[in-house]
Amino acid sequence: MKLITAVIRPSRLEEVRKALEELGVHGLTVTEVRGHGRQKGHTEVFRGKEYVVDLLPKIRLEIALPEEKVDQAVEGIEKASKTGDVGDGKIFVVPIEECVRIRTGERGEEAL
Amino acid sequence: MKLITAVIRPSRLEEVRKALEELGVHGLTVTEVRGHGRQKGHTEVFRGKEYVVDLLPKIRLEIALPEEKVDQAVEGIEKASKTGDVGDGKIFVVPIEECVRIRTGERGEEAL
Amino acid sequence: MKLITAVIRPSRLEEVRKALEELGVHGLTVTEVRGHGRQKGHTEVFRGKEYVVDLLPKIRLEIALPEEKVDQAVEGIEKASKTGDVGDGKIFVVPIEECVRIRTGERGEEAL
Amino acid sequence: MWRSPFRRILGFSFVLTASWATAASAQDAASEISSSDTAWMLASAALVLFMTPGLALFYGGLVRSKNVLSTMMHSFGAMAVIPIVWFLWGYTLAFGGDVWSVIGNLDHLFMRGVSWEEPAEGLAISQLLFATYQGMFAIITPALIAGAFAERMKFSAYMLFIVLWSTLVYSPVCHWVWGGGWLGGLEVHDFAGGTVVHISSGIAALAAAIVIGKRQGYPKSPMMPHNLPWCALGAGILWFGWFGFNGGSALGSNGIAVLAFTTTNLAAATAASTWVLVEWFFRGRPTMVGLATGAVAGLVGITPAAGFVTPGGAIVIGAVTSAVCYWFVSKKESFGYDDSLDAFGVHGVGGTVGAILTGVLCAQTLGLSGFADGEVSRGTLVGLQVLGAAATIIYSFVVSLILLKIIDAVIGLKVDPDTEVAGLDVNIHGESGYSI
Amino acid sequence: MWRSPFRRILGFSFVLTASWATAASAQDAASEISSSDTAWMLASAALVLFMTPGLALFYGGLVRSKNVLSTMMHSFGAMAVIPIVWFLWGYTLAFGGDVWSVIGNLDHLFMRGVSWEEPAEGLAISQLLFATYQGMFAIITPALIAGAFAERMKFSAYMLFIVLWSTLVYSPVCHWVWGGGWLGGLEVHDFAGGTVVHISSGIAALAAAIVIGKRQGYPKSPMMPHNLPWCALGAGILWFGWFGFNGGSALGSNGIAVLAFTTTNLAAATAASTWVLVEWFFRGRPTMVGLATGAVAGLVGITPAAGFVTPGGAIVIGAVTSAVCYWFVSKKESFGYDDSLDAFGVHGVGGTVGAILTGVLCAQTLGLSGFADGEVSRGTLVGLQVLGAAATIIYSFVVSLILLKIIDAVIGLKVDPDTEVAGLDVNIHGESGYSI
Amino acid sequence: MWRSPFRRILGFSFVLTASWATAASAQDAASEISSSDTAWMLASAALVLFMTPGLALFYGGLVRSKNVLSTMMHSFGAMAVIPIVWFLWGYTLAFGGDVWSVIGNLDHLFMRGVSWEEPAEGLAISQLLFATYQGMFAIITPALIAGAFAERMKFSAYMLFIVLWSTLVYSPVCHWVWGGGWLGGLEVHDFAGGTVVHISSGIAALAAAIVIGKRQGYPKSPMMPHNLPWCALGAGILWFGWFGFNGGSALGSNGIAVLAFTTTNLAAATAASTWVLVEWFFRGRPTMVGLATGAVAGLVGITPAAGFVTPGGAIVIGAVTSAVCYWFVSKKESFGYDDSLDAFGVHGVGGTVGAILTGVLCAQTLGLSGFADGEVSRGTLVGLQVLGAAATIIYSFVVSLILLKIIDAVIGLKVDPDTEVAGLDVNIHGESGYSI
Ligand SMILES: Nc1ncnc2c1ncn2[C@@H]1O[C@H](COP(=O)(O)OP(=O)(O)O)[C@@H](O)[C@H]1O
Ligand SMILES: Nc1ncnc2c1ncn2[C@@H]1O[C@H](COP(=O)(O)OP(=O)(O)O)[C@@H](O)[C@H]1O
Ligand SMILES: Nc1ncnc2c1ncn2[C@@H]1O[C@H](COP(=O)(O)OP(=O)(O)O)[C@@H](O)[C@H]1O
Repeated sequence: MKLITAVIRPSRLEEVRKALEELGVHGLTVTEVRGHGRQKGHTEVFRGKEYVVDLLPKIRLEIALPEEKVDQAVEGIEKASKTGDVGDGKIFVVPIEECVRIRTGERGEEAL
Repeated sequence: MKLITAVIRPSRLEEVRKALEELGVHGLTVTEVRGHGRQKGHTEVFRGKEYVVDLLPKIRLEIALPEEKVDQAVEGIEKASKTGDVGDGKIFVVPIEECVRIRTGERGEEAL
Repeated sequence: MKLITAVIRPSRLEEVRKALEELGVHGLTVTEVRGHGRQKGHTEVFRGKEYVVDLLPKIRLEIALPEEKVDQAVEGIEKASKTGDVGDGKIFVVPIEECVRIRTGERGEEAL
Repeated sequence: MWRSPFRRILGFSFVLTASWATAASAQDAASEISSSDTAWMLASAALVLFMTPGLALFYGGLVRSKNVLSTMMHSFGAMAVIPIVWFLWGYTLAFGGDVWSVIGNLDHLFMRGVSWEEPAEGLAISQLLFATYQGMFAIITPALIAGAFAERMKFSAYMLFIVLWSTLVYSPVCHWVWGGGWLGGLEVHDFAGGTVVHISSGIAALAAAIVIGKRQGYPKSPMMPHNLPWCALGAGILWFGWFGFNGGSALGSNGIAVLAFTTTNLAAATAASTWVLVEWFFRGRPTMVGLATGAVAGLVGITPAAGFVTPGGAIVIGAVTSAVCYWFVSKKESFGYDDSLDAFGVHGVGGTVGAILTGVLCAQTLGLSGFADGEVSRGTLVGLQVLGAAATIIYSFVVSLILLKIIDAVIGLKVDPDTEVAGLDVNIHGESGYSI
Repeated sequence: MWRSPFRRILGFSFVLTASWATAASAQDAASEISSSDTAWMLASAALVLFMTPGLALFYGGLVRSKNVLSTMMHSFGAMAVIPIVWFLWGYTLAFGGDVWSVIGNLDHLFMRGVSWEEPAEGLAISQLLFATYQGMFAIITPALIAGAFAERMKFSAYMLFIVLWSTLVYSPVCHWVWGGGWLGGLEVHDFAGGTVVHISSGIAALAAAIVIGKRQGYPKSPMMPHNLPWCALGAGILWFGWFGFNGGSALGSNGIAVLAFTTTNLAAATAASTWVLVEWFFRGRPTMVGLATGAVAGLVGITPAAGFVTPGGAIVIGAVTSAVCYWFVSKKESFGYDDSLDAFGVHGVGGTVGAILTGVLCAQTLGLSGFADGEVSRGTLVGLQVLGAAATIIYSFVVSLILLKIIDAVIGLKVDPDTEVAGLDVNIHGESGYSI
Repeated sequence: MWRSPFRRILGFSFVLTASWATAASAQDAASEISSSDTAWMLASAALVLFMTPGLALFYGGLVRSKNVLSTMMHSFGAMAVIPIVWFLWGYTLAFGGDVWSVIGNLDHLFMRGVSWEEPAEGLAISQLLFATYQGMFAIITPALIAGAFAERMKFSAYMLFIVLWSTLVYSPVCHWVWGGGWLGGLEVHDFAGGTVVHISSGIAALAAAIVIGKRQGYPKSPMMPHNLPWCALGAGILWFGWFGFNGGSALGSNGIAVLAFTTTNLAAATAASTWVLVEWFFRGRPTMVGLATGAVAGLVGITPAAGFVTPGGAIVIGAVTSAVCYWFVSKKESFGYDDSLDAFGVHGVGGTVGAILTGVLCAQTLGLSGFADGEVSRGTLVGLQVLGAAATIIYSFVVSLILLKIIDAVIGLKVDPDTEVAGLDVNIHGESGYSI
C-alpha cells in the first residue's frame, strides 16, 4: 500500500477527481494548503506599499492505494492537473505499513 | 517510530483524544480536511438548483509514536471514532526515520 | 528522497523559510494546523464560564528533499524555530519512494 | 381602543400636572397629524426593523459555524412571516377594540379601517404608522426566543411556533399593556416593551429550553462561538436600532423621545461596563461577548423605564440589570436546562429586573411616572410592576409550554441526532455558511 | 422642469379629487420649505446611500472568496464615482429643463442654480435636498448591474461603463419618468424607481451577461457562495435602506410616505415567505439565500407601486413577483447566458412584474393612482405600465449593448483566463479578502 | 454658555446679511423647541452612535485575525465608558459656563440642570438632546486614536487612557471651539469637529505611536489585514453615520443640514476616487483598502467645512485631503514610528488639511463663513484656521504624551512580547475571534 500526496492547483481539483474516479479510485482526503516553489508569488498592496505574497493557495490530496494502482493514479493526476505553467505542483509517494477502515475494522488493502 | 494518520469524523475528535490520553499518548497534530469515500455527500441548494457536495468535513490527526504503542493507539482510535455508519474514516501507519523535538534538540523516541 | 514534516510555531514561519532559502531549499508546502503536546493550552471565557482550549495554532511544513540535504535542513529548521519554551514543535522525517513534478513529468530527485 | 403608554401618561398629566406638557407635541386634543412626529416615527420604525438582522448576527456569531444559517434564519424567518400575521390578525388582536380587557376585537382584521390619513387616537401620527411601527416590535419579539433553542430546533416547528405564539401570546400581552387591556388600565408601566417584548419572549425561551432539551454534549463539551465580530456587530446594530425602539415609543418627536433616547444610551453603556468589570474581577478577562451581552442586558433593562426615569436612574438600571444577568447566566448550568444563547438569562431575567426597577425609579416629581409626587406610594408603584411581570410570566410560560408540547407531538420540535451532529445548515437548509 | 411622482399625483388630485389631500404636507402651492419634510428626507437620503454597502455585502457573499473584493468594489466604486457624475452633469440631464420630453437641458450643470434655500417646485424640501436624494438613486442603480458580470469583469471597464451608462441610460430614463419627460407625461406610474432603477439596470445586466460571456466552468462546476452571513446581512441592510428608498419617494414626511413604508415592509416579507415556501416545496429545503433573494425580489416588485397600492395590494405584489423571479432564476441555465448573481433575474424580471402589477393594483378609489375611480380603465392603466416598461427595456438594452461593445473593443471587458482562475482580487486589486 | 457653530454663524448673519436666514428653522429668538429639528437630531444622534461599531469593523478588519477582538474592543470600550464620563463630568467641562475661555464650569455635573423641556440656548432642540448628541462625538473621538496602537496596547491602559484623555483633552478642546472658549470666540471655523474630533484624536494617535513603540517585526514583516470585507463594511457604516455627524451639526433640520449632508457625500466620493486613482497610477492596482481609506480621509477633511463650503468646494476638499493623506501614509515608514492603522495619517493629517481648507474655501459670498464678502480677508480666515489647528495640535500632543507616559509608568502601556506574538485576543480577552 502506498500513500500518494499530491499538491496541485486549486482550479484542477475537479479534473483530478474525475480522473481518479475513472481509475476506480474513490477515496481521498483534501487539505487547503499554501505552497512555495519556483512559482513567483504576487504582490499585494496595502496603503501604498507593496508586499510580496509568495505562499500561494494549493490543494493537497492524500490518496491511499494498493501497490498496483499507484502508477496509473500518478499518471492520472499528472495529466489532469498539468497546465504546463510553473506552479503545477508535485506528487510524492510514500509507503504505508498498515491501513484500517474504522467502520469495519478491516485492515490492509481491503480497508482502502 | 511510526506516524499514525487518522481521518475521522469531526464529532469524534474529543472521544479520540480522550482515548489517546488514556493510553498515555499526548502529542498530536490536528488538521481540518475534507474527504470523499463511500459516504454519500449531501446536496446543497442555490437559487433553485441543487449541487452535490461530496467532500465532507473530516478531521485528520497525526500522531508520532514509538513502535510499541502503535497497535494500542490504532485500536484506541478505532474504538473511539467508530459509529458504524459509512464515513467513519481511515487510519494509516507510516514509518518515521527520524524525529526531533525542536525545543531540546532531542532525537528519536525521546523526542516524541 | 525524504519528506520532512515540521510542526512549528506560527510566529517562526518566516525565520524558518529564510533559513531554508539559505540552504537552497525553496520548495515547501504549508498547512495551518492545531496541535497538542506538553504545552499547556489557554483558557477562554464565555459568558462567565471558563473553557480550556488545548489545541493551539501551529504551522505544519512539508518539505521534500534529496537525502543529502536532510540533515542540514533539519538543523536549519531547528535553529530557526527554537525559542526554548514548551510548544516549539517537532520534526519528522519519512522516506519518499517517488516524486513527480507535474509540470514537466520529471521523476525522482530532479523533480524536487 | 388601544392606548399608548404615552397617551396614558398624558391622560394623567392633564389631571394632575401640566408642568411638562409643553414638551409633548402630541397633546392637542384636536390631534392633527404632525409631519415632524411622522418623520421621527418613520425613522424609528426603520430602526426597529433593522434590529432583527442585528439579532441574527448577534445570535449567529455565538453558535458553531455549522449552525450559523439556521440560527440567522430564526430572525429572518420572523421578518418574513410576522408582518403578514400582524397585517392579517395580529394587529387587531392587540389594538382592536377591547374585549373584556384581555384581547382586541376583530375590527381591524386585515388592517381594515387603519387609515394613513387619520391620526391614531390621542396621537399626532396616523393610524397606519402606529400599526406599522408596532408591527416591527411584533417581528423581533418571537425572534428573541430563538436564542433558547438555537442549534437544535426544526425550522418547520419554529415557523409554526412563532405564528402561533405571536397570535396567542404576543398580541394578547400587548393588548393587556398597551392596547386597552387590564394591565394598562391598572397603570402598570411599560414604556417600550420590557414586559410586552422581553419578559414575554424571555419566559417563552425558558419554556422552550425545558421542552426541547439539551444539545448533544451540553454542558460537557465547550461550544464556543464561531465568529465574535458578527456578535459584536450584531450588538452594535441592536444598540443603534434600540434608539428607534425606545426613543420611538414616545410615539412622537418630543421631549419624552429625547429622554428615552438618552436613558437608553446610558443604560446600555453602564450595563456594558458593569458586565465587563464583573467578569474582569471574577474571571480575570474582559471579554467582547461580555461587553456585547452586557449592553444588550442594559438595553433590555431600560426598555420598560426609558421614558419614566431620569438619566441617573438609567445608570442604576443598567448596572443592576447587567450584574443580575451576569450572575444568572454564569450560574445557568446548575439549573439543568440548556438556554443556548441565554435568551431567558438576558431577556427574561433582564426584562423582569427592568420592570421592577421601573417602579422603583420612575420619576414622580417630574411627573414622568404619570403620578404626582406622593399621590401613590412607591410601594404601590413597585407592586404594580411586580404584578405586571408576574402576570406576563405566568401567561407566557403556560401558553408557550402548551404550544410547544402540541407542536412537539404533531411534527416534533427537535432535529434528529445526526442532523444535530452534522449541523442544521447543511441538513435542514441545504447550505453551508462558509465555503472557499 | 422636473416633476416628482408625488407632484404628478397631486396635480391630478387637485383637479379630480381632493379626498386625500390633507395628508399631503407638501401640497401648499405657496410651497415653503418644511423642516419636518426635510428631516425625513435627510434620513431617507442617508438610508438610500446605506443600501449600496448593503448591496456590496449581498453580492460579495454570493461569489467565491477569491472574488469577494472585486465584487464589493463594484458597489463601492459606484459610491466613489457616481456622486461626482451626478454633481457635474447627471442631475441636470435628468432634472434640468425638459428638451423634447427626452432629456434635461444643461441649466444645472455642476448643480448650478440648485439652491439649498429655495423649495423644489411643488415640494416642501429644498432643491438641493431633492438633488442629493435623487443622487443616491443614481449611485445604486449601476451597482445593481454588476451582479450580472461578477467574477470576470475588468475593474477599469466597469468604472468606464458605469460613468457612461449613468449618463446615457440612467439620466435619460430618469428624465422620461420623473424629470418632465414623455413617460411621466403619459402618467406612467413609477413611485420609487421600478422602471427607472430596476428595469433599466436589470436589462443592462442582461445585455452585459450576453456580451461578456460565461465564467469558466459555468454552468458545469458549482460556484457556491462563499459567505452566506454576508449575504443575509446585505439583504437586511437593503431592506432597512429601502424604507428610505420607497418611503422617501413620497418626498415628504406625509401619509404617502407612511403608506409606502408599510407596503414596502409587507411586500418584502411576503416575497421572502413565498420564495422560501416555493423552494421548500420544490427542493425540500428552505434556504437563507432563498429568503434573502425573495425579500429583495419583493422590494423590487413593490418599488414602482409603493405609494399607489394598499397594503393588501403589496402582499399580492410581493407574492407574485417572488414566484415569477423564482421560476425565472431557477430556469436561467437553459437560457444560455451567465447572469452570475441574477441581476437580470431579480431586478429586470422583478422590476417588470412590479411595473405591470402597479397598473393592475393601483388604488383608484383612494385616489392613489392619480385617477378618480372610473376615469380611466384598468386596461389603460396597465397598458401605460407595459408601455413604460417596454420603452425602458428597449432603450436600456440597446444603449447598454452598444456601450459594452464599444468598451470591449477599446479596452476589453473581460479579465484574462488566468486572472479569472486565480481570482480577481489578487490579480486586479492586489489584495486578498481574507488572511490569517 | 456654549455656542454652536450654527449659532455663531447666525449671530453674524443677523448683523451682516439675512439673505439665507429663511432656511434656518432655528433662528427665532423666541426659541421654542421644534419637533422637526428634534426629529432630525434624534436620527443624527443615532447615526453618530452607529459610527463607532463601524469604526470597530473598519479597524478590526485591518489587523491580523489574532487581534481582531482586542481592536474592536477599543471602539466598543469607548461606547461602554464614555457615555458615563460624559454624563458625570465630560459634558459640563465642555459646555458648562465658561471659565477663562478655556474650560466649562461644573454647573452641569451629572447633567444637573440639563432639561429635556427647555431649548438649548439659541437652538430649537432641548438641552438634553444637545447634550446627548454631543455625547456621541465624545464616544467616537478617543476610539479613533486606537488605530495608532492596535495590536499591542493593554486593554486596562487603554480604558484608563481614554477616560483621562476624554476629560483632559476632548472636553477642553470641545469647550474652546464650541463651548464658548477662546477659539470659538476668535471665529475659528469648525463645523462638525475637524479640530475638536479629528485633529485632537489624530495628534494623540501620533503621541501614542511614539510612546508605545512598534509592533514586533514592524516594518519588516508584512502585517496584512485579515478581513477586508469587514473593513469595507466599516467604511460604509462610517459614511452612512457621517451624515448624522456633519448633517446633524447644523443642529436642526434646515438648509445648512442639507448643505452639510451634500458636501459630506461629495467629499467622501471624491476622496475615495482620488485615492484609488493615485494608487492605481503609482502602484498599478486600485484597492478596496484604498477606496475605503480615501473615503474616510475625505469625510475627515470635509468635517470642519461641511456647512461652510459649496458642493464644489467639497470636491476640492475631498480630492486634496485624500491626496495628501495618501502621500503621507505611503511614506510613513520613513518617519520611524508605527501608526498601525494610520490614525494619525488619516485623522491627524486629514483633519489639519481640512481645517485649513475650510478657511480657504468657506463661502463668504453666500454668508456661510459667518462673514460678509470682503469683511475679513481670506488670509485672516486661513490664519485663524491655522491658529485653531496649531493650538489643538500642541495641546493634544503635549497632554496626550504626558498622560501616556504616566500610565506607562504606573501600569504599563504595552502587552508583554509573548502576548503580542500569541495575539491579544486570547491572552487579554480570553477569546478567539473565530472558531469552527
Ligand atoms: N520540495 C518541495 N517540498 C514540498 N512541496 C513542494 C516542494 N516543491 C514544490 N512544492 C509544492 O509544489 C507547489 C508547486 O511548485 P513550484 O516549484 O512552484 O512549481 P513546479 O512544480 O511547476 O515547478 C509549491 O507551491 C509547493 O506547494
Ligand atoms: N483511499 C483513501 N485515501 C485517503 N483518504 C481516504 C481514502 N478512503 C477514504 N478516505 C478518507 O476517509 C473518509 C471516510 O471514508 P468513507 O469511504 O466515506 O467511509 P468508510 O471509511 O466508513 O468506508 C473519507 O471522507 C476520506 O477523507
Ligand atoms: N507525538 C506527536 N505526534 C504529532 N505531533 C506532535 C506530537 N507531539 C507534539 N506534536 C506537535 O508538536 C507541537 C508541540 O509539542 P509540545 O509537546 O507542546 O512542545 P515541545 O515539542 O516543545 O515539547 C504540538 O502542538 C503538536 O502539534
